[in-house]
Amino acid sequence: MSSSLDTTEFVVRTIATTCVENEKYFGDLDSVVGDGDFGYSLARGFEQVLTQWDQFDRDDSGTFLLKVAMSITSRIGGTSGPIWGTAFLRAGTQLKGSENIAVGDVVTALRSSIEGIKKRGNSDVGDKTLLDALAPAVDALEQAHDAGESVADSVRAMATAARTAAEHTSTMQARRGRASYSGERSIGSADAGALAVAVLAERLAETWNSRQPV
Amino acid sequence: MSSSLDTTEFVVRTIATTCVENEKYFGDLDSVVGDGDFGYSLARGFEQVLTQWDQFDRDDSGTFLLKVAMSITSRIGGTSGPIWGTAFLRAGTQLKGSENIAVGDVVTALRSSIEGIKKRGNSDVGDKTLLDALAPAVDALEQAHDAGESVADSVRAMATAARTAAEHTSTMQARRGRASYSGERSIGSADAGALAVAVLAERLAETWNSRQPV
Amino acid sequence: MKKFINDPQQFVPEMLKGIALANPATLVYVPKYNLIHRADSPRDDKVTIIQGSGSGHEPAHVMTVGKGMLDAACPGDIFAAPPMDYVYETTKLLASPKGVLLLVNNYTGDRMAFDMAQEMSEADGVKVKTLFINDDVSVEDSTYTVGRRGVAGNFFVMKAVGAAAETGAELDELIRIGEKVNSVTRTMGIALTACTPPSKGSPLFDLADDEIEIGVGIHGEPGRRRAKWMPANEIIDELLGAVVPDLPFASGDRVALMINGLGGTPISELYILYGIAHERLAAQGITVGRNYVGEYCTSLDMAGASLTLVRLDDEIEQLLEAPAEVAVRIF
Amino acid sequence: MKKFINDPQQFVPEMLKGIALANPATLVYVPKYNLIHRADSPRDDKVTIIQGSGSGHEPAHVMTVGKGMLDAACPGDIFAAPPMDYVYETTKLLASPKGVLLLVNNYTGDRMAFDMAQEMSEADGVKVKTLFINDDVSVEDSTYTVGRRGVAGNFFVMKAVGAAAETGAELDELIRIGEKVNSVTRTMGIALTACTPPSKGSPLFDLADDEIEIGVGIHGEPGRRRAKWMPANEIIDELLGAVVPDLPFASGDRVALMINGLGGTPISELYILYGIAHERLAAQGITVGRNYVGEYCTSLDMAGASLTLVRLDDEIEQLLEAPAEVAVRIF
Ligand SMILES: Nc1ncnc2c1ncn2[C@@H]1O[C@H](COP(=O)(O)OP(=O)(O)O)[C@@H](O)[C@H]1O
Ligand SMILES: Nc1ncnc2c1ncn2[C@@H]1O[C@H](COP(=O)(O)OP(=O)(O)O)[C@@H](O)[C@H]1O
Ligand SMILES: [Mg+2]
Ligand SMILES: [Mg+2]
Ligand SMILES: [Mg+2]
Ligand SMILES: [Mg+2]
Repeated sequence: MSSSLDTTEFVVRTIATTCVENEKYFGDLDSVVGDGDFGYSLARGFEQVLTQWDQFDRDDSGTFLLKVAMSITSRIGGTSGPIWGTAFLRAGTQLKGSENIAVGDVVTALRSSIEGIKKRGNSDVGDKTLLDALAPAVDALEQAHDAGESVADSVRAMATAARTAAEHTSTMQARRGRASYSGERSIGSADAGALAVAVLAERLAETWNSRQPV
Repeated sequence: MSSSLDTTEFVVRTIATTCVENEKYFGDLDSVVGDGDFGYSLARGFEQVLTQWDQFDRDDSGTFLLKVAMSITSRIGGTSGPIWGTAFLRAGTQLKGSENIAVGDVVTALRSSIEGIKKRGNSDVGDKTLLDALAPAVDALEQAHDAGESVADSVRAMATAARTAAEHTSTMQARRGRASYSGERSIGSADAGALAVAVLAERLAETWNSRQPV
Repeated sequence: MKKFINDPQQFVPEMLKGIALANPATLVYVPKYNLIHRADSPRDDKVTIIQGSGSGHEPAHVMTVGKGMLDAACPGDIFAAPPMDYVYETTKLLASPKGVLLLVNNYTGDRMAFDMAQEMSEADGVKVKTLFINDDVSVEDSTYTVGRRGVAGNFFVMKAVGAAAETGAELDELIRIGEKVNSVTRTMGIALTACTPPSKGSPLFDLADDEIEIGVGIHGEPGRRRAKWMPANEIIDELLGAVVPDLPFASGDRVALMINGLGGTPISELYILYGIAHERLAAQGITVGRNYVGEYCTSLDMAGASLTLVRLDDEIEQLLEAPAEVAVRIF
Repeated sequence: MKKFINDPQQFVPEMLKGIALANPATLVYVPKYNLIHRADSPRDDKVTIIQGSGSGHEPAHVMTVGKGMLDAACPGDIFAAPPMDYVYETTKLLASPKGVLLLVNNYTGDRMAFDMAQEMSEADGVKVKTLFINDDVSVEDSTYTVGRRGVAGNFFVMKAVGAAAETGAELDELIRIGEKVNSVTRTMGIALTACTPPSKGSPLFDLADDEIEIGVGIHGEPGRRRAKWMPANEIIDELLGAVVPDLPFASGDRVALMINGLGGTPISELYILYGIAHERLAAQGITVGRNYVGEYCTSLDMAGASLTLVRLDDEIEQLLEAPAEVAVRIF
């Protein structure tokens, strides 16, 4: 159903433009205990996604996401390339062939992304990575939807959970990624990837009603 | 006459200690349009003079000055090594064998130093070097003495002339030495070597009466 | 930020182009994959050696492509591991029937990109093995970290396998040699200043005028601890105090000693450090058999240095001695 | 000031000691005269080549002592020409019956020290000639200045006479070659930051965050003018705009192109500059026959670079191509 594809395009475009706009902010976040390239990597990668936008296959949402994943993998380096590429790849694979995507399908797809990231990164919730924002965010999305809230309100709930969880990572000690080298010195600042997830979810929540509801 | 040698020793020691004490100041002066090593060079050289102090031949004032010249030449590099070495060499040669040194002899010796510097540096009064303080200072010393002033007052007159002339170099454009590379940008700051001559002459004038008059 | 750049986004491509223009007869540049490779690679009679890693560590690794060293380097952006595609395409393009050896400094992003590329290349039928380098003693190796980082010591692994590959050694033999060299190589670094990534435009972290960072990473990651500036003698004591007991190096050992500049430190200061380290080691009965003083693996314009020790044996020493002709020419 | 030093006064001796410890078989260090000389010098069948100059320009010249280059270097303190005694004693110690060639960068202090030392050595019966190097186009040569400065282009003179001396060339022949190379060599430099001499402890001059100094000297002397920061393309235009018309270099010329780092600039940026310069020259019909990218003549930790062009002919090119084994080892 084309309205599913529209929504997928809206979500990806929002992610892409938000990453491009936040290049400096994300980079500064990664400077605290990282190497400062996180914003640059995402911005260059999603810039390319936007450039290639019209050429992506649009058979269905899943196929579209797979093409986005390939574009990301071909341009984003660092840790983020494989991590974000895997996330889109898994979501795409999960949704491939589905015509009519419900919130439950999205939750399943995102859970698949999370599993992919864990495997790719040899990491888990609790290691102070973007997983620590993404996992609770997906849980919140599911709960809100199950409680009968509208899609827009469910996305809002997801954003709120992402923000809370992302901020909470500042109390954690990093056990994966570059920040883990800093040991105890990683405590006190939030994880760049987790905060990026919060920013993206918030942007989706803010702009959700500016478009046709699913 | 040992009182001549005493005076010579007093003068050299005053020069040496003043150069060591002003290492930083002289270096900063040479940073403006130079390379900042003037203070370091003089300080290391005169430090060595003070270390070797007791070993210098003391047959007469001239011999003593020649030994000081050799010590300087063996340790001071840059432009200052040859320039200051030549100055002491010429003065020593001039005074060698003299037992009883009058102010007139000192003027002759200093004039010989000035000629030596000019030859060694291929430079002249007006090129914005230490010559622009030294030459008028020696003239003032001679005039004051000829006018019947005491040695102490003559030295005071020399110091005053050196200071005035040194400050005046800030209006000049450098035509010799490293400062000449700066062309017109050398105008506006006084020459480091000229100011050093003024500082040394002033210190001599200030301390002159603290010792046995000649 | 004052650098010799036009556009931060063109930093890496313009640098690679410069390298290629300076070495027209020996190197080929493939802009699409940030790839610099030897003009005579791949060869049927030689394992192809490829190293990736982020940019900003020059001369590592793009300037160490050449006879006796790497066949190719396909760096990512500044401090970012190459996209997996670059590694995969490079591997495909330069595959030799004798195989491909991927040299990887042990970082999360690099590991993932090379793992994925290896899997994909193997699916294409290419014989590929990967060797991870992790010489940095400043990071503890535990299940709660991603393990030690690969830093300037990667030079010795690269040099040894490069020399062996030139003589026709098989892929498994190169793995053996590389692992052996890596296992006897230890490094630690100290930063005097932070580096400034071109796209960030300001220093990556703040170091006060009297502060230094001990155990710093080559991406400006914080190290073991921050300390007050100390004289060169004490710096060497800090570095040797961490590096020597780690292997441990012991009296009677013959070692290679590298003092590596991090980009903004002049070679005069590196030789001051070298002299102190050489004498301290001699006092412990450790003989410096080979020495390396200069820039091997930098962190952009960071003022700082690292010290690497390699325990030598006849095999390693011979491989380090073998001639190499690399793209970066100093004299 | 954060540097790897113990004591500013020991900067030069400790560096020289490090160099000597790193090259025990090939170099000899005589602390009394800051002297580093080849272990196999002097030789009866080879003119001895000695270069002085102040310290702070490393690798020039103490790290360029070796086969095919210098026989000895006897530097002064940081940025200070050596005391005359150092030059005189070095000349005496290393005198060859074929003569001694003194290479001198054209500065007042250096000229005087070497002139005096030459006079004294000649009085001792040593055959000595002196060659002045003055490749810096940023300084006007007039009766009102001391003439142009010797900067990074001194490398080419040193390399050419070093190669010729190794083949047994006579002193007069070396003078001819050196003067010829100097006459076709032109350099100009740009500073992004000031350098910090160890004994001063603070930057030698003030450059604002967006300012650069065009035509800077290698002792941090001010240059032609101060300008706002500009992109690498424009920097190269400035440098070529001064260097090319000066000789002039013209369409059809074959040149050596050197991009020399001033101490605090990473080699990545130098290759960016190289690529731009190479292409700009090609567009003017000037072919880069040989290239040199790296640090040859620095100014302590100054961030900056200089560009040197040498017009090649067969003789010069062959001498530049000849092998040399110098103390500074990068790979
Ligand atoms: N092993 C991992 N698994 C999942 N996410 C990770 C892992 N390591 C790092 N991350 C995430 O990636 C972010 C950093 O990305 P990036 O700057 O591209 O990595 P780097 O520069 O360290 O290679 C971190 O803030 C964290 O959220
Ligand atoms: N040709 C010259 N003749 C006489 N004095 C000179 C000459 N050139 C420079 N000087 C003096 O020397 C001073 C600088 O000394 P120094 O710092 O040792 O020289 P540099 O570092 O330029 O070799 C100048 O301030 C000037 O007074
Ligand atoms: Mg990062
Ligand atoms: Mg000076
Ligand atoms: Mg990175
Ligand atoms: Mg000087």
